[in-house]
Amino acid sequence: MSPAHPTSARKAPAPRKVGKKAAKTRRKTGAGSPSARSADGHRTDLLEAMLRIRRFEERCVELYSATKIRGFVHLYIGEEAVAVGVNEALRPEDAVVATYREHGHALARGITAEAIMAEMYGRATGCSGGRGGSMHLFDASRRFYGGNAIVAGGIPLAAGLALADRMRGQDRVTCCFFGDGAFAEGEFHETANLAALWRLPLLLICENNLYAMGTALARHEAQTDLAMRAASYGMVAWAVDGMDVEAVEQTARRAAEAVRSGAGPHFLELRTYRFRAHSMYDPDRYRDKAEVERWKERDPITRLLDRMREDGEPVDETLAGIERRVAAEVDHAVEAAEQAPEEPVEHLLHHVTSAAAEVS
Amino acid sequence: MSPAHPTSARKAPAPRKVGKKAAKTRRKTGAGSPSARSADGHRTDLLEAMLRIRRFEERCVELYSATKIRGFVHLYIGEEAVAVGVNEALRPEDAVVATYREHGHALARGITAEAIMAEMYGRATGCSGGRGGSMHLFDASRRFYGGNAIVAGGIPLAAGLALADRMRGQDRVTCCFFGDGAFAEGEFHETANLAALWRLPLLLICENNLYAMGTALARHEAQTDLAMRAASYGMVAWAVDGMDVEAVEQTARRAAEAVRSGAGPHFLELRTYRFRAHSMYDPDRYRDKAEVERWKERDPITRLLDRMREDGEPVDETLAGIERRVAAEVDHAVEAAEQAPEEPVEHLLHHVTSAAAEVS
Amino acid sequence: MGDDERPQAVKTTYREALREALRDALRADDRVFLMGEDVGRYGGGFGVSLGLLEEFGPARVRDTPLSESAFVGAGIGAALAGLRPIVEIMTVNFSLLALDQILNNAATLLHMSGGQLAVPLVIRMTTGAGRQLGAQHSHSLEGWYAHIPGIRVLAPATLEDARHMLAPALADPDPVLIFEHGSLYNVSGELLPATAPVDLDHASVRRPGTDISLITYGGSLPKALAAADELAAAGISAEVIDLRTLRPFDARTVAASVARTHRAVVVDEAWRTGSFAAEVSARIAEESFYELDAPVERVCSAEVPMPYARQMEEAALPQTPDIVAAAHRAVD
Amino acid sequence: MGDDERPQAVKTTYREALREALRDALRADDRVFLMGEDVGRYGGGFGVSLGLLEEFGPARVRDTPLSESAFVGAGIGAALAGLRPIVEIMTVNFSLLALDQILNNAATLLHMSGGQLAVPLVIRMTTGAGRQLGAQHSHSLEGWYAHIPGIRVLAPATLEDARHMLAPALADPDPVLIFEHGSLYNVSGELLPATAPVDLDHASVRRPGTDISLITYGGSLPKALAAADELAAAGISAEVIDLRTLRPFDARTVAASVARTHRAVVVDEAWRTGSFAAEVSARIAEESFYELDAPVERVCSAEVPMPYARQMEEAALPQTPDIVAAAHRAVD
Ligand SMILES: Cc1ncc(C[n+]2csc(CCOP(=O)(O)OP(=O)(O)O)c2C)c(N)n1
Ligand SMILES: Cc1ncc(C[n+]2csc(CCOP(=O)(O)OP(=O)(O)O)c2C)c(N)n1
Ligand SMILES: [Mg+2]
Ligand SMILES: [Mg+2]
Repeated sequence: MSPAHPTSARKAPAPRKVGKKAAKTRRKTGAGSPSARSADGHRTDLLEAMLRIRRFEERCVELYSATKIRGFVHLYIGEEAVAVGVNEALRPEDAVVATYREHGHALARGITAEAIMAEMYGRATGCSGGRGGSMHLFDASRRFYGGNAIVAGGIPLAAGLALADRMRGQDRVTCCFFGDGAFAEGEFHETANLAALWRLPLLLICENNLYAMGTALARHEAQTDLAMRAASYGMVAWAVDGMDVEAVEQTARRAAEAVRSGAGPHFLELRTYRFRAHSMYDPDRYRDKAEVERWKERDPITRLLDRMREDGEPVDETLAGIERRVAAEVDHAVEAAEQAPEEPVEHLLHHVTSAAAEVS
Repeated sequence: MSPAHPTSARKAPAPRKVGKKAAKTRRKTGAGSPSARSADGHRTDLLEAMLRIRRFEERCVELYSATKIRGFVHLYIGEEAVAVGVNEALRPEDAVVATYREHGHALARGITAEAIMAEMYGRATGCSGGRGGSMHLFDASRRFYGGNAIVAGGIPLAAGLALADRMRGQDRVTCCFFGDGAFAEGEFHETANLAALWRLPLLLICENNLYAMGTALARHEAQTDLAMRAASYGMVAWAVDGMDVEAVEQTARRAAEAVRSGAGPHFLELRTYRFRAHSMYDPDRYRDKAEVERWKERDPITRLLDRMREDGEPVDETLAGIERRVAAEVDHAVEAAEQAPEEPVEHLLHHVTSAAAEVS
Repeated sequence: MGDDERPQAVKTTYREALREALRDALRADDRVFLMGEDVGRYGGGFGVSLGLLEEFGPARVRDTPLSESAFVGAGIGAALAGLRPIVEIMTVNFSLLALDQILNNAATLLHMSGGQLAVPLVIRMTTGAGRQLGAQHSHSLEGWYAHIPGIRVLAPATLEDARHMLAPALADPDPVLIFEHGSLYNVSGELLPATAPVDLDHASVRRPGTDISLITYGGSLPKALAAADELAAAGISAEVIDLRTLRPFDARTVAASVARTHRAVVVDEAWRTGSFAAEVSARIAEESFYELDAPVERVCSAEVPMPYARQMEEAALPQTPDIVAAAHRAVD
Repeated sequence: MGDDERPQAVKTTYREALREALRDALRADDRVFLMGEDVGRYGGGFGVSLGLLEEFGPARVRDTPLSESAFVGAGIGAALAGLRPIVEIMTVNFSLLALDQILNNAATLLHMSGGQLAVPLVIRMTTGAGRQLGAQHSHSLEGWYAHIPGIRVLAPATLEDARHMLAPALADPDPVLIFEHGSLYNVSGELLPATAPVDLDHASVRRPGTDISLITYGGSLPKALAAADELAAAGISAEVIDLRTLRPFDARTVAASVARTHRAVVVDEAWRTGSFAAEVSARIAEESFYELDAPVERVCSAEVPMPYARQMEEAALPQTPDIVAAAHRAVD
């Protein structure tokens, strides 16, 4: 009767799963504390995943200045440990719902720099066919459901994805990212209650970067301990250092496993910080420069590098290799986007409905 | 420039303030526990206020069957202690925002049975000029701001009334009634945060009657301890036996005084029960008859009477007097409504804007 | 069914017809479930889903908290995941709280994702006035929804449509909104078994006529038919068009009717300014300009928040005499 | 000012004009305050309120949490209590989250209370597309608001209106919504001091003409004026009407123009079906039926969630050449 749904029709390729083996080992031994040695390359993988986001976005800044990319663009620089660490806890069959600040989530999930860059160029080869732009990255094959530019607007959607899993008895996790600002929206509240009430397999990831645009947490939340607030709904809720990718990974794994095993929704508050302005339009007048500098000392990439160095890992060589690979990836993405075709305007009315066109 | 606002322009008559002297005495002595003796008639006043609501609504049932009253009508029978007890804590200059189940609040606030009955008859003499009906009772002179039929829709409004007081440094309280069902709405959450963040002089009164229409509390709230949930916003929150009018009064007084003195919003969860169906259309299939009967044993009117008897007060005579007075009031209200004029349909477009009519 | 077996008409109501459609859908496809406030134990705010909880259980007939945005959004997510949710919003008046989800997610995801994400969601809600429910419970906002590309908007006005629109709505890969007028639930009549699936793309001529087209939908259809009766008595042959689907708007059926009658009255319970009737009127004047012998008339609600008082509400709403009068103006 | 003192024109932008209007209002009346997301420390999502926090302090320039329903509702409550709140909703796209408050409370309380409760509230928001912001950030929904009885809907399209509409809006005892088109903020020009208060009841003829009326508002006004230039070059004299106020809709000024030109093109950035342009088109055809020499043309957005890609967005939006083409169709 109704056509097969894209997500079920297409075969899902594996998301970029860094250090799968390493993760398994750690899980088996019960180790995996942030300070544990990692001789097996897992840290290298985390490092690479974070650097991919960092370098990709640094290029975005240039391309935005060159007006190659338009619209609203929100950078994730400084917050990379969150997307990368959480992604470690997810499986290919899990679902992800993100925000307008989602380059990091998309890259971590395995959407290629090429597909994302083409999207930001508005090209037909983009991961949303050029219809979405920076704020609306999608990949049905990876169960990556956006890219939502209405603050908190993706949260109910994530509950619905989780509800479907629960109704069909599938042990999948839906992972929903949102900011501290979203916490104040009614939609967060309604969904938190619904998820806890129905014990939905939902992993709520609150990226608390201390600001909603120019409004500091304490000026938008009466109770700034967000994990505590979330717990009051009857969900398990933990706060984590969002600048420590290994801590994020470890906690996300525990939470995702609990969700998967039927323990109901879990909430993680990731304490993090954006190093750049809110968007490309934001002159960043509302923050103390010193505050930004203090947070930069906790740069998740530097931090992981330092830890690796402390543990005697051969960092410099590794790093050089990663930087080379990532730069090549980003270069390639830009070149491909430059070459990629624009969709012809004759296609304007495509994808309004699933049928070719509307009657009348 | 702009015309004077009705609320500021009109002189506010005192709301029906039962037992003012008694209240003062109790406050002075610090007594006022539910079991304290009341030789001064205060209990009699509480009793009369509750019975007025009860008898008024019983008559509404008859009039609804006789199709004298139409639309949606929601009865408060069983919950009288809440409106009556809370009203004791309020002053004439305070504001009240209520729901569609607001006959009790309106009567307790001093709107006459006559004005309310005329409103339900849709007559021009009604407290909303016949424009509102049962769900939309208003009285600007008593700062009674409705009567809101969108669940939780009045809560943000109440915050705004409180904000105005705070901005002008007025030590007034805005008291907002809403149900347990409203707790799940985003608007409750947004307003609770806003009120706590801005320390608004707001008294939030959650009438937890265990049902939102046919949906029991535990099927709509993940965490059924609503006072605890409210406290998580950083507000003071207490749960009270909503079937005990003296307990309600006492707690409401403490809360209102705290709010008035600048301690920020307070939340009271009043545990109560509606003896009747949700509305006149509701066949009440979702509740156990035995449950209803158990709650009827806690009838707030009987309970107060029993306590008075225990304390040796001359109840029977008092009661007879009250019943007579209240019956006369209700009779009079019905007669007046029957006689009252309908507004001519030529006035249809009145009160759409403050100007006489719209251009075009 | 053999040629000589005559289809059995059954006596039913609009409410029962809707319920039967739900029951059918729940039986036919286990991806289908019903979700909304009080759809289960209460039986639906207007009694439409009475008995379905008992038959299908609480997982598939799901009472929700009062959280319109969350449960509509959850419906969208469940649809994305391959289920076929039917979400009931108790009335259109509360749908404003979920409008962001409907416009910014349900209607938009397919497009934003470049065609990857379809949202096979059905949302039902009660609409309209006429029962003295006052200013917050009497809206007719289906015209707003008909403004949104990416969704289909249905307004069943007959027992047939109440009974048979749901299945094709569920078969639609995109979001479908169904507006049930509150004054129709108790309408009763004879219902024949469906012979062909209901066509969700086209308006229907409910009564043919030659002198004037009365164009309407939903709760106003009975009023338009009554007006046609009165007009017939006055010697005016009115054609009555039931739009049935507000989006996509079947301008062709309307234009064909106007090409026959050269005059039109549009009846819509919404406030006149910015009503869906404005779109219909504009389209007729734009596309049938040279066919029209008189200006198009609109019969809509007065521009006033709906008053509670009986005489006021009656005066505010489009009534049969208003339609008759408008038709006379157009014909004279 | 003496008779011989010529008023000084100042060079300004639409954004600065809005800011000056806010500053004036905050200075003139201490009941006035500004409230919304990031109006304070950030200076407003589009920089309109930059500097006002410093001048008026955090009590009167009030940053809110992301809680559109709550802070719009709080604005209504504060207005009920006698203050004069100006609430900024960052964009119309987010206003859906507050629509229930606007429709069911702000627009309705006066009526429901039988005239007791006026709501002297001003709500400002950015509207429109054209900056490649995609499907969730490009809506033009002011037509929906114009459907609601009880509120006034303004769309300042010029520096003058940006500068001078706020004061009479604040003087209105009822709710006023002001839609600022995002593409106008950087428009700069010379602004003369106000001579008379802006009239919020009437449309304005921005350019007189005799052959055709181009009727528009807000962000489409510059496009219509450009089209009029092009048409003039082709020998067609186009009159350009700026509606300015969508509700109450000044049908008389429009009818008077059509009585002169006998042809009309309505330009509106909303999706065509159910746009405010539909109302305008319908009203012209209904009220100026015998004046019209050609069908009214509508130039609106394509019925598609706004695509991000530049060429797609340009194709979706009404452009000057589309207006010119429509005018030619009407005139030929
Ligand atoms: C409903 C809604 N309101 C306002 C906005 C404008 N806006 C975009 S991002 C943002 C701040 C969000 O902050 P947060 O949730 O903390 O996420 P962050 O940007 O810090 O990652 C605002 C106000 C929006 N997009 N949606
Ligand atoms: C936003 C909204 N959704 C749904 C309804 C329909 N409705 C009216 S009352 C009600 C139940 C409310 O329950 P609660 O808040 O506990 O108040 P109670 O009726 O028990 O006093 C519902 C669902 C409504 N009026 N508004
Ligand atoms: Mg943030
Ligand atoms: Mg309740």
